[in-house]
Amino acid sequence: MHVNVRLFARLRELAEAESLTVEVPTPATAATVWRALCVTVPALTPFERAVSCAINTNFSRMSQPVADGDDVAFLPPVSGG
Amino acid sequence: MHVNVRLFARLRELAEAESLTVEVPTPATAATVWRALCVTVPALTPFERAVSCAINTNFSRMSQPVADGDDVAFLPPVSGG
Amino acid sequence: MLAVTRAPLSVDALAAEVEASVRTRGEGCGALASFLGVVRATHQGRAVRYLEYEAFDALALKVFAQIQAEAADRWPGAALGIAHRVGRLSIGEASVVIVAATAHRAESFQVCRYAIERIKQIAPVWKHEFFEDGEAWVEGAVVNPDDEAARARALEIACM
Amino acid sequence: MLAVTRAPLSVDALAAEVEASVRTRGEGCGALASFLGVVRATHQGRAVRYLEYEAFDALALKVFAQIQAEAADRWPGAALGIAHRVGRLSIGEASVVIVAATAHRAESFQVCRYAIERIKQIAPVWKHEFFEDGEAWVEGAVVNPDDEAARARALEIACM
Repeated sequence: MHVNVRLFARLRELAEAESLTVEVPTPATAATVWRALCVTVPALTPFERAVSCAINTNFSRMSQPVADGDDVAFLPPVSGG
Repeated sequence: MHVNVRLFARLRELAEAESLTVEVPTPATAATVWRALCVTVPALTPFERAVSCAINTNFSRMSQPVADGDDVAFLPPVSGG
Repeated sequence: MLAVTRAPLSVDALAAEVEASVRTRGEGCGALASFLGVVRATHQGRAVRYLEYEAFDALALKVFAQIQAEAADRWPGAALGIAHRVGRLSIGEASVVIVAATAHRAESFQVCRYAIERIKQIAPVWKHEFFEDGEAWVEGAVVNPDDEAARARALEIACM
Repeated sequence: MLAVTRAPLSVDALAAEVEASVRTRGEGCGALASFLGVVRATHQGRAVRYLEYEAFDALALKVFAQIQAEAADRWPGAALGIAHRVGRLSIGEASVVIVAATAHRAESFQVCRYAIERIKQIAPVWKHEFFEDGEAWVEGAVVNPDDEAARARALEIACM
Protein backbone atom coordinates (compact mmCIF):
# COMPACT_ATOMS: atom_id res chain seq x y z
CA MET A 1 0.00 0.00 0.00
CA HIS A 2 0.97 3.63 -0.37
CA VAL A 3 0.96 6.34 2.24
CA ASN A 4 1.53 10.06 1.84
CA VAL A 5 4.39 11.30 3.96
CA ARG A 6 4.69 14.92 5.04
CA LEU A 7 7.95 16.32 6.37
CA PHE A 8 8.71 19.54 8.16
CA ALA A 9 11.61 21.82 8.98
CA ARG A 10 14.98 20.07 8.97
CA LEU A 11 13.44 16.75 7.90
CA ARG A 12 11.89 18.48 4.90
CA GLU A 13 15.23 20.04 4.02
CA LEU A 14 17.14 16.77 4.36
CA ALA A 15 14.59 14.94 2.16
CA GLU A 16 14.42 17.90 -0.21
CA ALA A 17 10.66 17.34 -0.28
CA GLU A 18 7.73 18.44 1.86
CA SER A 19 5.69 15.44 0.79
CA LEU A 20 6.38 12.14 -0.87
CA THR A 21 4.69 8.81 -1.39
CA VAL A 22 6.11 5.77 0.39
CA GLU A 23 5.27 2.17 -0.37
CA VAL A 24 5.02 -0.22 2.60
CA PRO A 25 3.80 -3.81 2.97
CA THR A 26 0.42 -4.45 4.68
CA PRO A 27 0.04 -4.41 7.67
CA ALA A 28 2.24 -1.45 8.56
CA THR A 29 2.65 1.05 11.37
CA ALA A 30 4.01 4.58 11.40
CA ALA A 31 7.36 3.00 12.36
CA THR A 32 7.26 0.85 9.22
CA VAL A 33 6.71 3.99 7.16
CA TRP A 34 9.57 5.78 8.93
CA ARG A 35 11.98 2.92 8.26
CA ALA A 36 10.96 2.77 4.60
CA LEU A 37 11.47 6.52 4.42
CA CYS A 38 14.96 6.22 5.92
CA VAL A 39 15.90 3.74 3.21
CA THR A 40 14.98 6.35 0.62
CA VAL A 41 16.49 9.24 2.60
CA PRO A 42 19.26 7.83 4.83
CA ALA A 43 20.06 11.29 6.19
CA LEU A 44 16.85 11.09 8.24
CA THR A 45 17.97 8.05 10.22
CA PRO A 46 19.63 9.94 13.12
CA PHE A 47 16.27 11.61 13.89
CA GLU A 48 14.52 8.36 14.81
CA ARG A 49 14.62 8.96 18.58
CA ALA A 50 13.54 12.60 18.34
CA VAL A 51 10.80 12.34 15.76
CA SER A 52 7.09 12.61 16.52
CA CYS A 53 4.34 11.42 14.26
CA ALA A 54 0.83 12.40 13.19
CA ILE A 55 -1.52 10.24 11.14
CA ASN A 56 -4.23 12.14 9.28
CA THR A 57 -3.61 15.23 11.43
CA ASN A 58 -3.80 13.33 14.72
CA PHE A 59 -0.76 12.84 16.92
CA SER A 60 -0.01 9.13 16.93
CA ARG A 61 2.47 6.71 18.41
CA MET A 62 4.98 5.14 16.06
CA SER A 63 3.31 1.78 16.82
CA GLN A 64 -0.02 2.95 15.39
CA PRO A 65 -1.23 1.05 12.27
CA VAL A 66 -1.50 2.97 9.02
CA ALA A 67 -3.91 2.30 6.16
CA ASP A 68 -3.56 2.74 2.44
CA GLY A 69 -3.80 6.41 1.50
CA ASP A 70 -3.15 7.70 5.01
CA ASP A 71 -1.29 10.97 5.54
CA VAL A 72 1.66 10.34 7.83
CA ALA A 73 3.57 13.36 9.09
CA PHE A 74 6.95 13.19 10.82
CA LEU A 75 7.86 16.07 13.10
CA PRO A 76 11.30 17.01 14.35
CA PRO A 77 11.57 18.65 17.80
CA VAL A 78 9.48 21.80 17.82
CA SER A 79 10.49 25.41 18.46
CA GLY A 80 7.38 27.53 18.20
CA GLY A 81 6.36 30.43 20.39
CA MET B 1 -0.36 82.61 53.96
CA HIS B 2 -2.40 81.01 51.20
CA VAL B 3 -2.02 77.58 49.67
CA ASN B 4 -3.78 76.10 46.65
CA VAL B 5 -5.62 72.93 47.52
CA ARG B 6 -6.46 70.30 44.90
CA LEU B 7 -9.05 67.65 45.58
CA PHE B 8 -9.85 64.46 43.72
CA ALA B 9 -12.62 61.92 43.34
CA ARG B 10 -14.95 61.74 46.32
CA LEU B 11 -13.15 64.58 48.11
CA ARG B 12 -13.68 66.78 45.06
CA GLU B 13 -17.35 65.88 44.99
CA LEU B 14 -17.85 66.52 48.70
CA ALA B 15 -16.13 69.90 48.45
CA GLU B 16 -17.90 70.66 45.18
CA ALA B 17 -14.57 72.01 43.95
CA GLU B 18 -11.48 70.57 42.36
CA SER B 19 -9.35 73.39 43.67
CA LEU B 20 -9.70 76.08 46.28
CA THR B 21 -7.52 78.49 48.18
CA VAL B 22 -7.05 77.93 51.91
CA GLU B 23 -5.60 80.43 54.36
CA VAL B 24 -3.39 79.06 57.13
CA PRO B 25 -1.13 80.70 59.74
CA THR B 26 2.66 80.53 59.30
CA PRO B 27 4.32 78.07 59.97
CA ALA B 28 1.97 75.36 58.69
CA THR B 29 2.13 71.75 57.60
CA ALA B 30 -0.06 69.75 55.24
CA ALA B 31 -2.00 68.69 58.33
CA THR B 32 -2.68 72.34 59.17
CA VAL B 33 -4.04 72.83 55.67
CA TRP B 34 -6.19 69.72 55.95
CA ARG B 35 -7.71 70.85 59.24
CA ALA B 36 -8.42 74.32 57.83
CA LEU B 37 -10.02 72.64 54.84
CA CYS B 38 -12.21 70.51 57.09
CA VAL B 39 -13.49 73.65 58.81
CA THR B 40 -14.62 74.94 55.43
CA VAL B 41 -15.88 71.53 54.25
CA PRO B 42 -16.83 69.47 57.33
CA ALA B 43 -17.94 66.55 55.16
CA LEU B 44 -14.24 65.82 54.50
CA THR B 45 -13.44 65.20 58.17
CA PRO B 46 -14.10 61.42 58.17
CA PHE B 47 -11.40 60.99 55.49
CA GLU B 48 -8.56 62.16 57.73
CA ARG B 49 -7.18 58.67 58.40
CA ALA B 50 -7.42 57.56 54.77
CA VAL B 51 -6.14 60.65 52.99
CA SER B 52 -2.75 60.97 51.34
CA CYS B 53 -1.07 64.19 50.46
CA ALA B 54 1.15 65.67 47.75
CA ILE B 55 2.87 69.03 47.91
CA ASN B 56 3.79 70.54 44.55
CA THR B 57 3.31 67.16 42.86
CA ASN B 58 5.47 65.28 45.36
CA PHE B 59 4.04 62.77 47.77
CA SER B 60 4.47 64.21 51.25
CA ARG B 61 3.76 63.32 54.83
CA MET B 62 1.04 65.30 56.58
CA SER B 63 3.76 66.63 58.90
CA GLN B 64 5.62 68.27 56.00
CA PRO B 65 5.81 72.10 56.13
CA VAL B 66 4.04 74.09 53.43
CA ALA B 67 5.01 77.47 52.05
CA ASP B 68 2.94 80.35 50.75
CA GLY B 69 1.64 79.56 47.28
CA ASP B 70 2.26 75.79 47.50
CA ASP B 71 -0.03 73.38 45.73
CA VAL B 72 -1.32 70.87 48.25
CA ALA B 73 -3.28 67.91 46.92
CA PHE B 74 -5.32 65.57 49.10
CA LEU B 75 -5.92 62.09 47.73
CA PRO B 76 -8.58 59.62 48.85
CA PRO B 77 -7.76 55.90 48.62
CA VAL B 78 -6.89 55.06 45.04
CA SER B 79 -8.51 52.61 42.63
CA GLY B 80 -6.64 52.75 39.37
CA GLY B 81 -5.66 49.85 37.16
CA MET C 1 6.10 55.05 27.27
CA LEU C 2 4.12 56.62 30.11
CA ALA C 3 0.77 58.27 29.58
CA VAL C 4 -2.47 59.41 31.14
CA THR C 5 -4.90 59.88 28.31
CA ARG C 6 -8.54 60.30 27.37
CA ALA C 7 -8.00 58.33 24.16
CA PRO C 8 -8.66 54.58 23.76
CA LEU C 9 -5.65 52.46 24.66
CA SER C 10 -3.70 50.25 22.27
CA VAL C 11 -1.44 47.40 23.29
CA ASP C 12 0.06 47.30 19.82
CA ALA C 13 1.09 50.96 19.91
CA LEU C 14 2.61 50.74 23.38
CA ALA C 15 4.29 47.39 22.60
CA ALA C 16 5.94 48.89 19.52
CA GLU C 17 7.27 51.78 21.59
CA VAL C 18 8.53 49.53 24.39
CA GLU C 19 10.10 47.02 22.01
CA ALA C 20 11.92 49.77 20.13
CA SER C 21 13.30 51.19 23.37
CA VAL C 22 14.95 47.92 24.36
CA ARG C 23 15.79 46.36 21.00
CA THR C 24 19.44 47.25 20.98
CA ARG C 25 20.00 47.00 24.73
CA GLY C 26 21.75 43.99 26.28
CA GLU C 27 20.20 40.75 25.09
CA GLY C 28 17.36 42.70 23.48
CA CYS C 29 13.71 41.95 23.71
CA GLY C 30 12.35 38.48 23.01
CA ALA C 31 9.30 38.61 25.23
CA LEU C 32 6.60 41.20 25.74
CA ALA C 33 4.01 40.57 28.41
CA SER C 34 1.09 42.91 28.60
CA PHE C 35 -1.87 43.52 30.82
CA LEU C 36 -5.15 45.22 30.06
CA GLY C 37 -7.66 46.14 32.73
CA VAL C 38 -11.09 46.01 31.13
CA VAL C 39 -14.48 47.38 32.21
CA ARG C 40 -16.70 44.47 33.22
CA ALA C 41 -20.44 44.31 32.59
CA THR C 42 -21.17 43.56 36.22
CA HIS C 43 -19.56 44.35 39.55
CA GLN C 44 -20.56 42.37 42.62
CA GLY C 45 -23.80 41.44 40.91
CA ARG C 46 -24.75 44.97 39.87
CA ALA C 47 -25.16 45.82 36.18
CA VAL C 48 -22.59 48.41 35.12
CA ARG C 49 -23.62 51.20 32.75
CA TYR C 50 -20.19 52.78 32.42
CA LEU C 51 -17.19 53.90 34.47
CA GLU C 52 -15.38 57.16 34.89
CA TYR C 53 -11.71 57.31 35.75
CA GLU C 54 -10.09 60.38 37.20
CA ALA C 55 -6.36 60.92 37.74
CA PHE C 56 -3.97 63.44 39.20
CA ASP C 57 -2.19 63.41 35.84
CA ALA C 58 1.12 65.02 36.73
CA LEU C 59 1.57 62.91 39.85
CA ALA C 60 0.40 59.74 38.10
CA LEU C 61 3.13 60.19 35.50
CA LYS C 62 5.69 60.56 38.28
CA VAL C 63 4.36 57.41 39.93
CA PHE C 64 4.57 55.48 36.67
CA ALA C 65 8.18 56.66 36.32
CA GLN C 66 8.86 55.50 39.87
CA ILE C 67 7.42 52.06 39.04
CA GLN C 68 9.62 51.96 35.93
CA ALA C 69 12.66 52.75 38.08
CA GLU C 70 11.69 50.11 40.65
CA ALA C 71 11.32 47.54 37.87
CA ALA C 72 14.65 48.49 36.29
CA ASP C 73 16.27 48.12 39.70
CA ARG C 74 14.87 44.61 40.26
CA TRP C 75 15.01 43.42 36.64
CA PRO C 76 18.00 45.08 34.94
CA GLY C 77 17.45 45.55 31.23
CA ALA C 78 13.67 45.31 31.41
CA ALA C 79 11.59 47.99 29.71
CA LEU C 80 8.17 49.00 30.95
CA GLY C 81 5.39 51.06 29.42
CA ILE C 82 2.22 52.18 31.20
CA ALA C 83 -0.78 54.08 29.89
CA HIS C 84 -3.85 54.81 31.98
CA ARG C 85 -7.06 56.06 30.49
CA VAL C 86 -9.26 58.67 32.13
CA GLY C 87 -12.76 59.90 31.40
CA ARG C 88 -15.80 57.83 30.56
CA LEU C 89 -15.28 54.17 29.64
CA SER C 90 -17.81 51.73 28.26
CA ILE C 91 -18.04 48.03 29.03
CA GLY C 92 -15.22 46.15 27.30
CA GLU C 93 -12.93 49.17 27.08
CA ALA C 94 -9.48 49.12 28.65
CA SER C 95 -8.66 51.38 31.58
CA VAL C 96 -4.98 50.55 31.77
CA VAL C 97 -2.40 48.96 29.51
CA ILE C 98 0.98 47.77 30.69
CA VAL C 99 3.71 46.34 28.48
CA ALA C 100 6.86 44.75 29.90
CA ALA C 101 9.70 43.75 27.62
CA THR C 102 12.57 41.48 28.60
CA ALA C 103 14.98 39.16 26.86
CA HIS C 104 13.22 36.03 28.17
CA ARG C 105 9.62 35.29 28.98
CA ALA C 106 9.63 34.52 32.71
CA GLU C 107 10.80 38.02 33.56
CA SER C 108 8.33 39.72 31.22
CA PHE C 109 5.42 38.24 33.16
CA GLN C 110 7.02 39.23 36.47
CA VAL C 111 7.62 42.84 35.47
CA CYS C 112 4.11 43.19 34.08
CA ARG C 113 2.53 41.72 37.20
CA TYR C 114 4.70 43.88 39.44
CA ALA C 115 3.60 47.00 37.57
CA ILE C 116 -0.12 46.35 37.90
CA GLU C 117 0.22 45.56 41.61
CA ARG C 118 2.14 48.79 42.18
CA ILE C 119 -0.33 50.83 40.12
CA LYS C 120 -3.12 49.58 42.34
CA GLN C 121 -1.10 50.49 45.43
CA ILE C 122 0.20 53.96 44.61
CA ALA C 123 -1.10 55.47 41.34
CA PRO C 124 -3.29 58.53 41.99
CA VAL C 125 -6.19 57.29 39.87
CA TRP C 126 -9.81 56.82 40.93
CA LYS C 127 -12.61 54.71 39.54
CA HIS C 128 -16.21 55.86 39.67
CA GLU C 129 -18.71 53.15 38.83
CA PHE C 130 -22.11 53.96 37.39
CA PHE C 131 -24.63 51.14 37.76
CA GLU C 132 -28.16 50.68 36.53
CA ASP C 133 -29.23 51.35 40.13
CA GLY C 134 -26.75 53.87 41.49
CA GLU C 135 -23.10 54.84 41.54
CA ALA C 136 -20.04 54.40 43.73
CA TRP C 137 -16.49 55.60 44.03
CA VAL C 138 -14.17 52.65 44.44
CA GLU C 139 -11.71 53.22 47.25
CA GLY C 140 -8.83 50.81 47.46
CA ALA C 141 -5.37 51.47 48.81
CA VAL C 142 -4.35 54.43 50.96
CA VAL C 143 -1.35 55.73 49.04
CA ASN C 144 2.00 55.54 50.75
CA PRO C 145 4.79 55.37 48.17
CA ASP C 146 7.39 54.92 50.93
CA ASP C 147 5.65 51.82 52.29
CA GLU C 148 8.35 49.19 51.79
CA ALA C 149 6.04 46.42 52.96
CA ALA C 150 3.62 47.17 50.12
CA ARG C 151 6.45 47.18 47.62
CA ALA C 152 7.75 43.89 48.99
CA ARG C 153 4.25 42.43 48.69
CA ALA C 154 4.06 43.48 45.03
CA LEU C 155 7.47 41.89 44.40
CA GLU C 156 6.37 38.71 46.10
CA ILE C 157 3.18 38.51 44.02
CA ALA C 158 5.14 39.18 40.83
CA CYS C 159 7.74 36.50 41.55
CA MET C 160 5.68 33.76 43.14
CA MET D 1 -9.47 33.06 18.30
CA LEU D 2 -6.97 30.53 16.93
CA ALA D 3 -4.85 31.19 13.90
CA VAL D 4 -1.73 30.31 11.96
CA THR D 5 -1.08 33.20 9.65
CA ARG D 6 1.48 34.85 7.41
CA ALA D 7 0.16 38.30 8.35
CA PRO D 8 1.60 40.51 11.11
CA LEU D 9 0.07 39.85 14.51
CA SER D 10 -2.01 42.30 16.51
CA VAL D 11 -2.64 42.06 20.24
CA ASP D 12 -5.43 44.62 19.95
CA ALA D 13 -7.33 42.59 17.35
CA LEU D 14 -7.01 39.31 19.25
CA ALA D 15 -7.81 40.99 22.57
CA ALA D 16 -11.02 42.44 21.13
CA GLU D 17 -12.05 39.01 19.91
CA VAL D 18 -11.22 37.29 23.20
CA GLU D 19 -12.88 39.99 25.30
CA ALA D 20 -16.07 39.80 23.23
CA SER D 21 -16.20 36.03 23.61
CA VAL D 22 -16.22 36.19 27.39
CA ARG D 23 -17.96 39.50 28.08
CA THR D 24 -21.36 38.05 28.93
CA ARG D 25 -20.09 34.85 30.52
CA GLY D 26 -20.03 34.40 34.30
CA GLU D 27 -18.30 37.31 35.99
CA GLY D 28 -17.18 38.60 32.60
CA CYS D 29 -13.75 39.80 31.71
CA GLY D 30 -11.90 42.34 33.81
CA ALA D 31 -8.36 41.28 33.00
CA LEU D 32 -6.58 40.46 29.77
CA ALA D 33 -3.03 39.22 29.96
CA SER D 34 -1.14 38.86 26.73
CA PHE D 35 2.19 37.57 25.58
CA LEU D 36 4.15 38.38 22.45
CA GLY D 37 7.19 36.44 21.35
CA VAL D 38 9.43 38.85 19.47
CA VAL D 39 12.39 38.30 17.13
CA ARG D 40 15.55 39.41 18.91
CA ALA D 41 18.48 41.10 17.19
CA THR D 42 20.94 38.59 18.60
CA HIS D 43 20.82 34.96 19.62
CA GLN D 44 23.61 33.55 21.79
CA GLY D 45 25.85 36.36 20.63
CA ARG D 46 25.19 35.91 16.91
CA ALA D 47 23.66 38.75 14.90
CA VAL D 48 20.26 37.74 13.55
CA ARG D 49 19.28 38.78 10.02
CA TYR D 50 15.77 37.35 10.11
CA LEU D 51 13.82 34.25 11.11
CA GLU D 52 11.54 31.90 9.28
CA TYR D 53 8.76 30.05 11.03
CA GLU D 54 7.16 26.96 9.58
CA ALA D 55 4.08 25.20 10.92
CA PHE D 56 1.99 22.12 10.29
CA ASP D 57 -1.00 24.46 10.11
CA ALA D 58 -3.88 22.01 10.48
CA LEU D 59 -2.27 20.20 13.39
CA ALA D 60 -1.14 23.45 15.03
CA LEU D 61 -4.74 24.67 15.09
CA LYS D 62 -5.79 21.39 16.74
CA VAL D 63 -3.02 21.81 19.32
CA PHE D 64 -4.09 25.37 20.06
CA ALA D 65 -7.66 24.09 20.55
CA GLN D 66 -6.33 21.42 22.90
CA ILE D 67 -4.48 24.08 24.91
CA GLN D 68 -7.71 26.11 25.05
CA ALA D 69 -9.55 23.07 26.38
CA GLU D 70 -6.83 22.37 28.95
CA ALA D 71 -7.01 25.98 30.12
CA ALA D 72 -10.82 25.93 30.33
CA ASP D 73 -10.57 22.75 32.37
CA ARG D 74 -8.13 24.26 34.87
CA TRP D 75 -9.51 27.83 34.87
CA PRO D 76 -13.27 27.64 34.29
CA GLY D 77 -14.61 30.73 32.55
CA ALA D 78 -11.25 31.78 31.12
CA ALA D 79 -11.01 32.61 27.44
CA LEU D 80 -7.84 32.08 25.43
CA GLY D 81 -6.78 33.24 21.99
CA ILE D 82 -3.62 32.15 20.18
CA ALA D 83 -2.20 33.29 16.85
CA HIS D 84 1.14 32.08 15.50
CA ARG D 85 2.84 33.70 12.58
CA VAL D 86 4.69 31.78 9.87
CA GLY D 87 6.98 32.85 7.06
CA ARG D 88 9.76 35.38 7.23
CA LEU D 89 9.97 37.66 10.26
CA SER D 90 12.22 40.67 10.80
CA ILE D 91 13.80 41.74 14.06
CA GLY D 92 11.19 43.22 16.37
CA GLU D 93 8.28 41.38 14.77
CA ALA D 94 6.06 39.09 16.81
CA SER D 95 6.02 35.35 16.15
CA VAL D 96 3.20 34.49 18.53
CA VAL D 97 0.48 36.38 20.33
CA ILE D 98 -1.51 34.94 23.21
CA VAL D 99 -4.41 36.66 24.96
CA ALA D 100 -5.98 35.27 28.13
CA ALA D 101 -9.12 36.83 29.56
CA THR D 102 -10.46 36.19 33.04
CA ALA D 103 -12.61 38.01 35.56
CA HIS D 104 -9.63 38.82 37.80
CA ARG D 105 -5.99 39.51 37.07
CA ALA D 106 -4.13 36.71 38.84
CA GLU D 107 -5.75 34.07 36.65
CA SER D 108 -5.21 36.00 33.42
CA PHE D 109 -1.44 35.87 33.96
CA GLN D 110 -1.60 32.17 34.82
CA VAL D 111 -3.61 31.20 31.74
CA CYS D 112 -1.35 33.23 29.47
CA ARG D 113 1.81 31.72 30.93
CA TYR D 114 0.35 28.21 30.74
CA ALA D 115 -0.46 28.71 27.07
CA ILE D 116 3.05 29.82 26.06
CA GLU D 117 4.62 26.93 27.98
CA ARG D 118 2.33 24.43 26.26
CA ILE D 119 2.92 25.97 22.84
CA LYS D 120 6.63 25.48 23.33
CA GLN D 121 6.05 21.87 24.35
CA ILE D 122 3.58 20.63 21.76
CA ALA D 123 2.79 23.06 18.95
CA PRO D 124 4.08 21.78 15.57
CA VAL D 125 5.94 24.96 14.70
CA TRP D 126 9.60 25.32 13.81
CA LYS D 127 11.97 28.27 13.94
CA HIS D 128 14.75 28.69 11.42
CA GLU D 129 17.28 31.35 12.35
CA PHE D 130 19.29 33.19 9.73
CA PHE D 131 22.39 34.88 11.12
CA GLU D 132 24.97 37.14 9.57
CA ASP D 133 27.29 34.12 9.61
CA GLY D 134 25.09 31.11 8.99
CA GLU D 135 21.72 29.57 9.79
CA ALA D 136 20.22 27.03 12.18
CA TRP D 137 16.99 25.21 12.80
CA VAL D 138 16.07 25.51 16.45
CA GLU D 139 15.08 22.16 17.89
CA GLY D 140 13.40 22.24 21.27
CA ALA D 141 10.88 19.78 22.64
CA VAL D 142 10.15 16.35 21.23
CA VAL D 143 6.37 16.51 20.88
CA ASN D 144 4.33 14.18 23.03
CA PRO D 145 0.88 15.63 23.66
CA ASP D 146 0.01 12.76 26.01
CA ASP D 147 2.98 13.51 28.27
CA GLU D 148 1.22 14.34 31.53
CA ALA D 149 4.49 15.24 33.22
CA ALA D 150 5.06 18.01 30.66
CA ARG D 151 1.54 19.31 31.16
CA ALA D 152 2.00 19.24 34.92
CA ARG D 153 5.25 21.18 34.52
CA ALA D 154 3.48 23.85 32.47
CA LEU D 155 0.78 24.12 35.13
CA GLU D 156 3.38 24.43 37.83
CA ILE D 157 5.22 27.19 35.98
CA ALA D 158 1.94 29.02 35.34
CA CYS D 159 0.83 28.88 38.96
CA MET D 160 4.07 29.37 40.82
